[in-house]
Amino acid sequence: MKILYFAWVRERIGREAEEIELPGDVRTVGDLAAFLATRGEGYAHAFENPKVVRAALDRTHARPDTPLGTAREIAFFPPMTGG
Amino acid sequence: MKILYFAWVRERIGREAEEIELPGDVRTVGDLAAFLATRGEGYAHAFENPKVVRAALDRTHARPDTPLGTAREIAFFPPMTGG
Amino acid sequence: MSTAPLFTVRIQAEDFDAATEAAALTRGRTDIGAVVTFAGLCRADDAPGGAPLIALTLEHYPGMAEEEMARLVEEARARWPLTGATVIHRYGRMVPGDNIVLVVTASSHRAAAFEAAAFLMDWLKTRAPFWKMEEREQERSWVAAKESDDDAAERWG
Amino acid sequence: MSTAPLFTVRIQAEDFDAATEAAALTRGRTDIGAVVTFAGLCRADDAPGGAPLIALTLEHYPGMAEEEMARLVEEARARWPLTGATVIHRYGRMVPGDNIVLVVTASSHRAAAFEAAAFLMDWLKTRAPFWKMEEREQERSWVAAKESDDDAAERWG
Repeated sequence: MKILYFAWVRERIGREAEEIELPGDVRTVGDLAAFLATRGEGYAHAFENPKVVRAALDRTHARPDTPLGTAREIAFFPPMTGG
Repeated sequence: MKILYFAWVRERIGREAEEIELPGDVRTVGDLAAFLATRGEGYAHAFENPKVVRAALDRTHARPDTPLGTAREIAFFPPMTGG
Repeated sequence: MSTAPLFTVRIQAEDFDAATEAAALTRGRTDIGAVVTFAGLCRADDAPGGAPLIALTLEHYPGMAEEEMARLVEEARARWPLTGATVIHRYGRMVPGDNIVLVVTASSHRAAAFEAAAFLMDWLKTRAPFWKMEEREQERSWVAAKESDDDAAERWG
Repeated sequence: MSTAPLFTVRIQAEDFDAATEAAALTRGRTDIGAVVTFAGLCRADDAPGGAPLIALTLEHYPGMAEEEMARLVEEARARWPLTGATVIHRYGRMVPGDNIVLVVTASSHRAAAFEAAAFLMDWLKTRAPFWKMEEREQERSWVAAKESDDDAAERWG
């Protein structure tokens, strides 16, 4: 699955995007965030407060309990501050 | 006192402005409207429904019970439809 | 950097340029976060089913209109933290598509700019001494005031 | 006379011209009574007492931002009778006084144009994938989302 990071999530993880093979027990957006948090210090820092990290699945806002299903792209980012 | 008329009040009365010496018992905006209504057919038509005729005293919105006081100019007109 | 507040009301026969007016409120400033511009235009289709509108003629009370518009702007300044506002109302004959009225508000924050602009328009409609006369095929008539305009003005208390 | 509805969203690094965008929504039409334009600008004084802002850098999610903005416009069209709307959001580095975001709405009636523009701005703030990074003297930081923006977005239900 293609994973994208933006703003301080991107900065803490130290990359903009990556392709990851997901373990079978990662079924939801929240599962994936928890899995990523175990991948190293930067990841742990990015996801230290999972409530403030938002996600979009195939470019649509998603919630922690949204199933990943057959989505091809997921993005993690802080609350939006545009406008 | 200088009296101005606008929109259909002006058209019904047939003039834009006039100077009138007021009888002593004309003390309020409403008194003046009632007095004007007696001055002829056009006036009677203009003031046939006094509730829909608005007034401004010295260029400030006034109500029927507003005293004329020492005002020098009064205007009568329909509800406003600008903007 | 100028930070003087800029408040202007104008009544004129000629057209206005919304962009020029909005630019005048922000030029050289760095304390403005939001500019809201409202332009009111003459429409052809005001009476569905009726004859199309040929023109509107706007009559006004020259002595009072500017004073009343200035009072509306003062009221808006008392209610919202504005860095500037411009209100322009045209008079004379306008055909469909022509500009009639312009309100521009500037503030550091968007809610103030939006609310002040809506407030100014609602109050202009019910308090500024202007009257619209419609010309249609074989017909001319004064536009009646709308209850919905009174309701809109009253929501501001 | 064209009466096709005109709806546009755009994400761009370059500046926009609010007047050009507003004119595009009304050109050749006689069915539009109200045009509301909102311009959001970069401010120097965002943190009173703190160091003045030198610049904002807007990061966005290129694949999603345009799609999400199009969804917001669709939602606005479903709620209000609009004849057109344009939403432009810039990305990249902006200094105080620069334009960041533009919303233009056109409708036959003013309430629809005002409400749709306010709605689009509120939803843009909380739903469009953009993030602001601040540069101040000896400091750079990501702007935190504001609860007041969430509240503003939530009032639309």
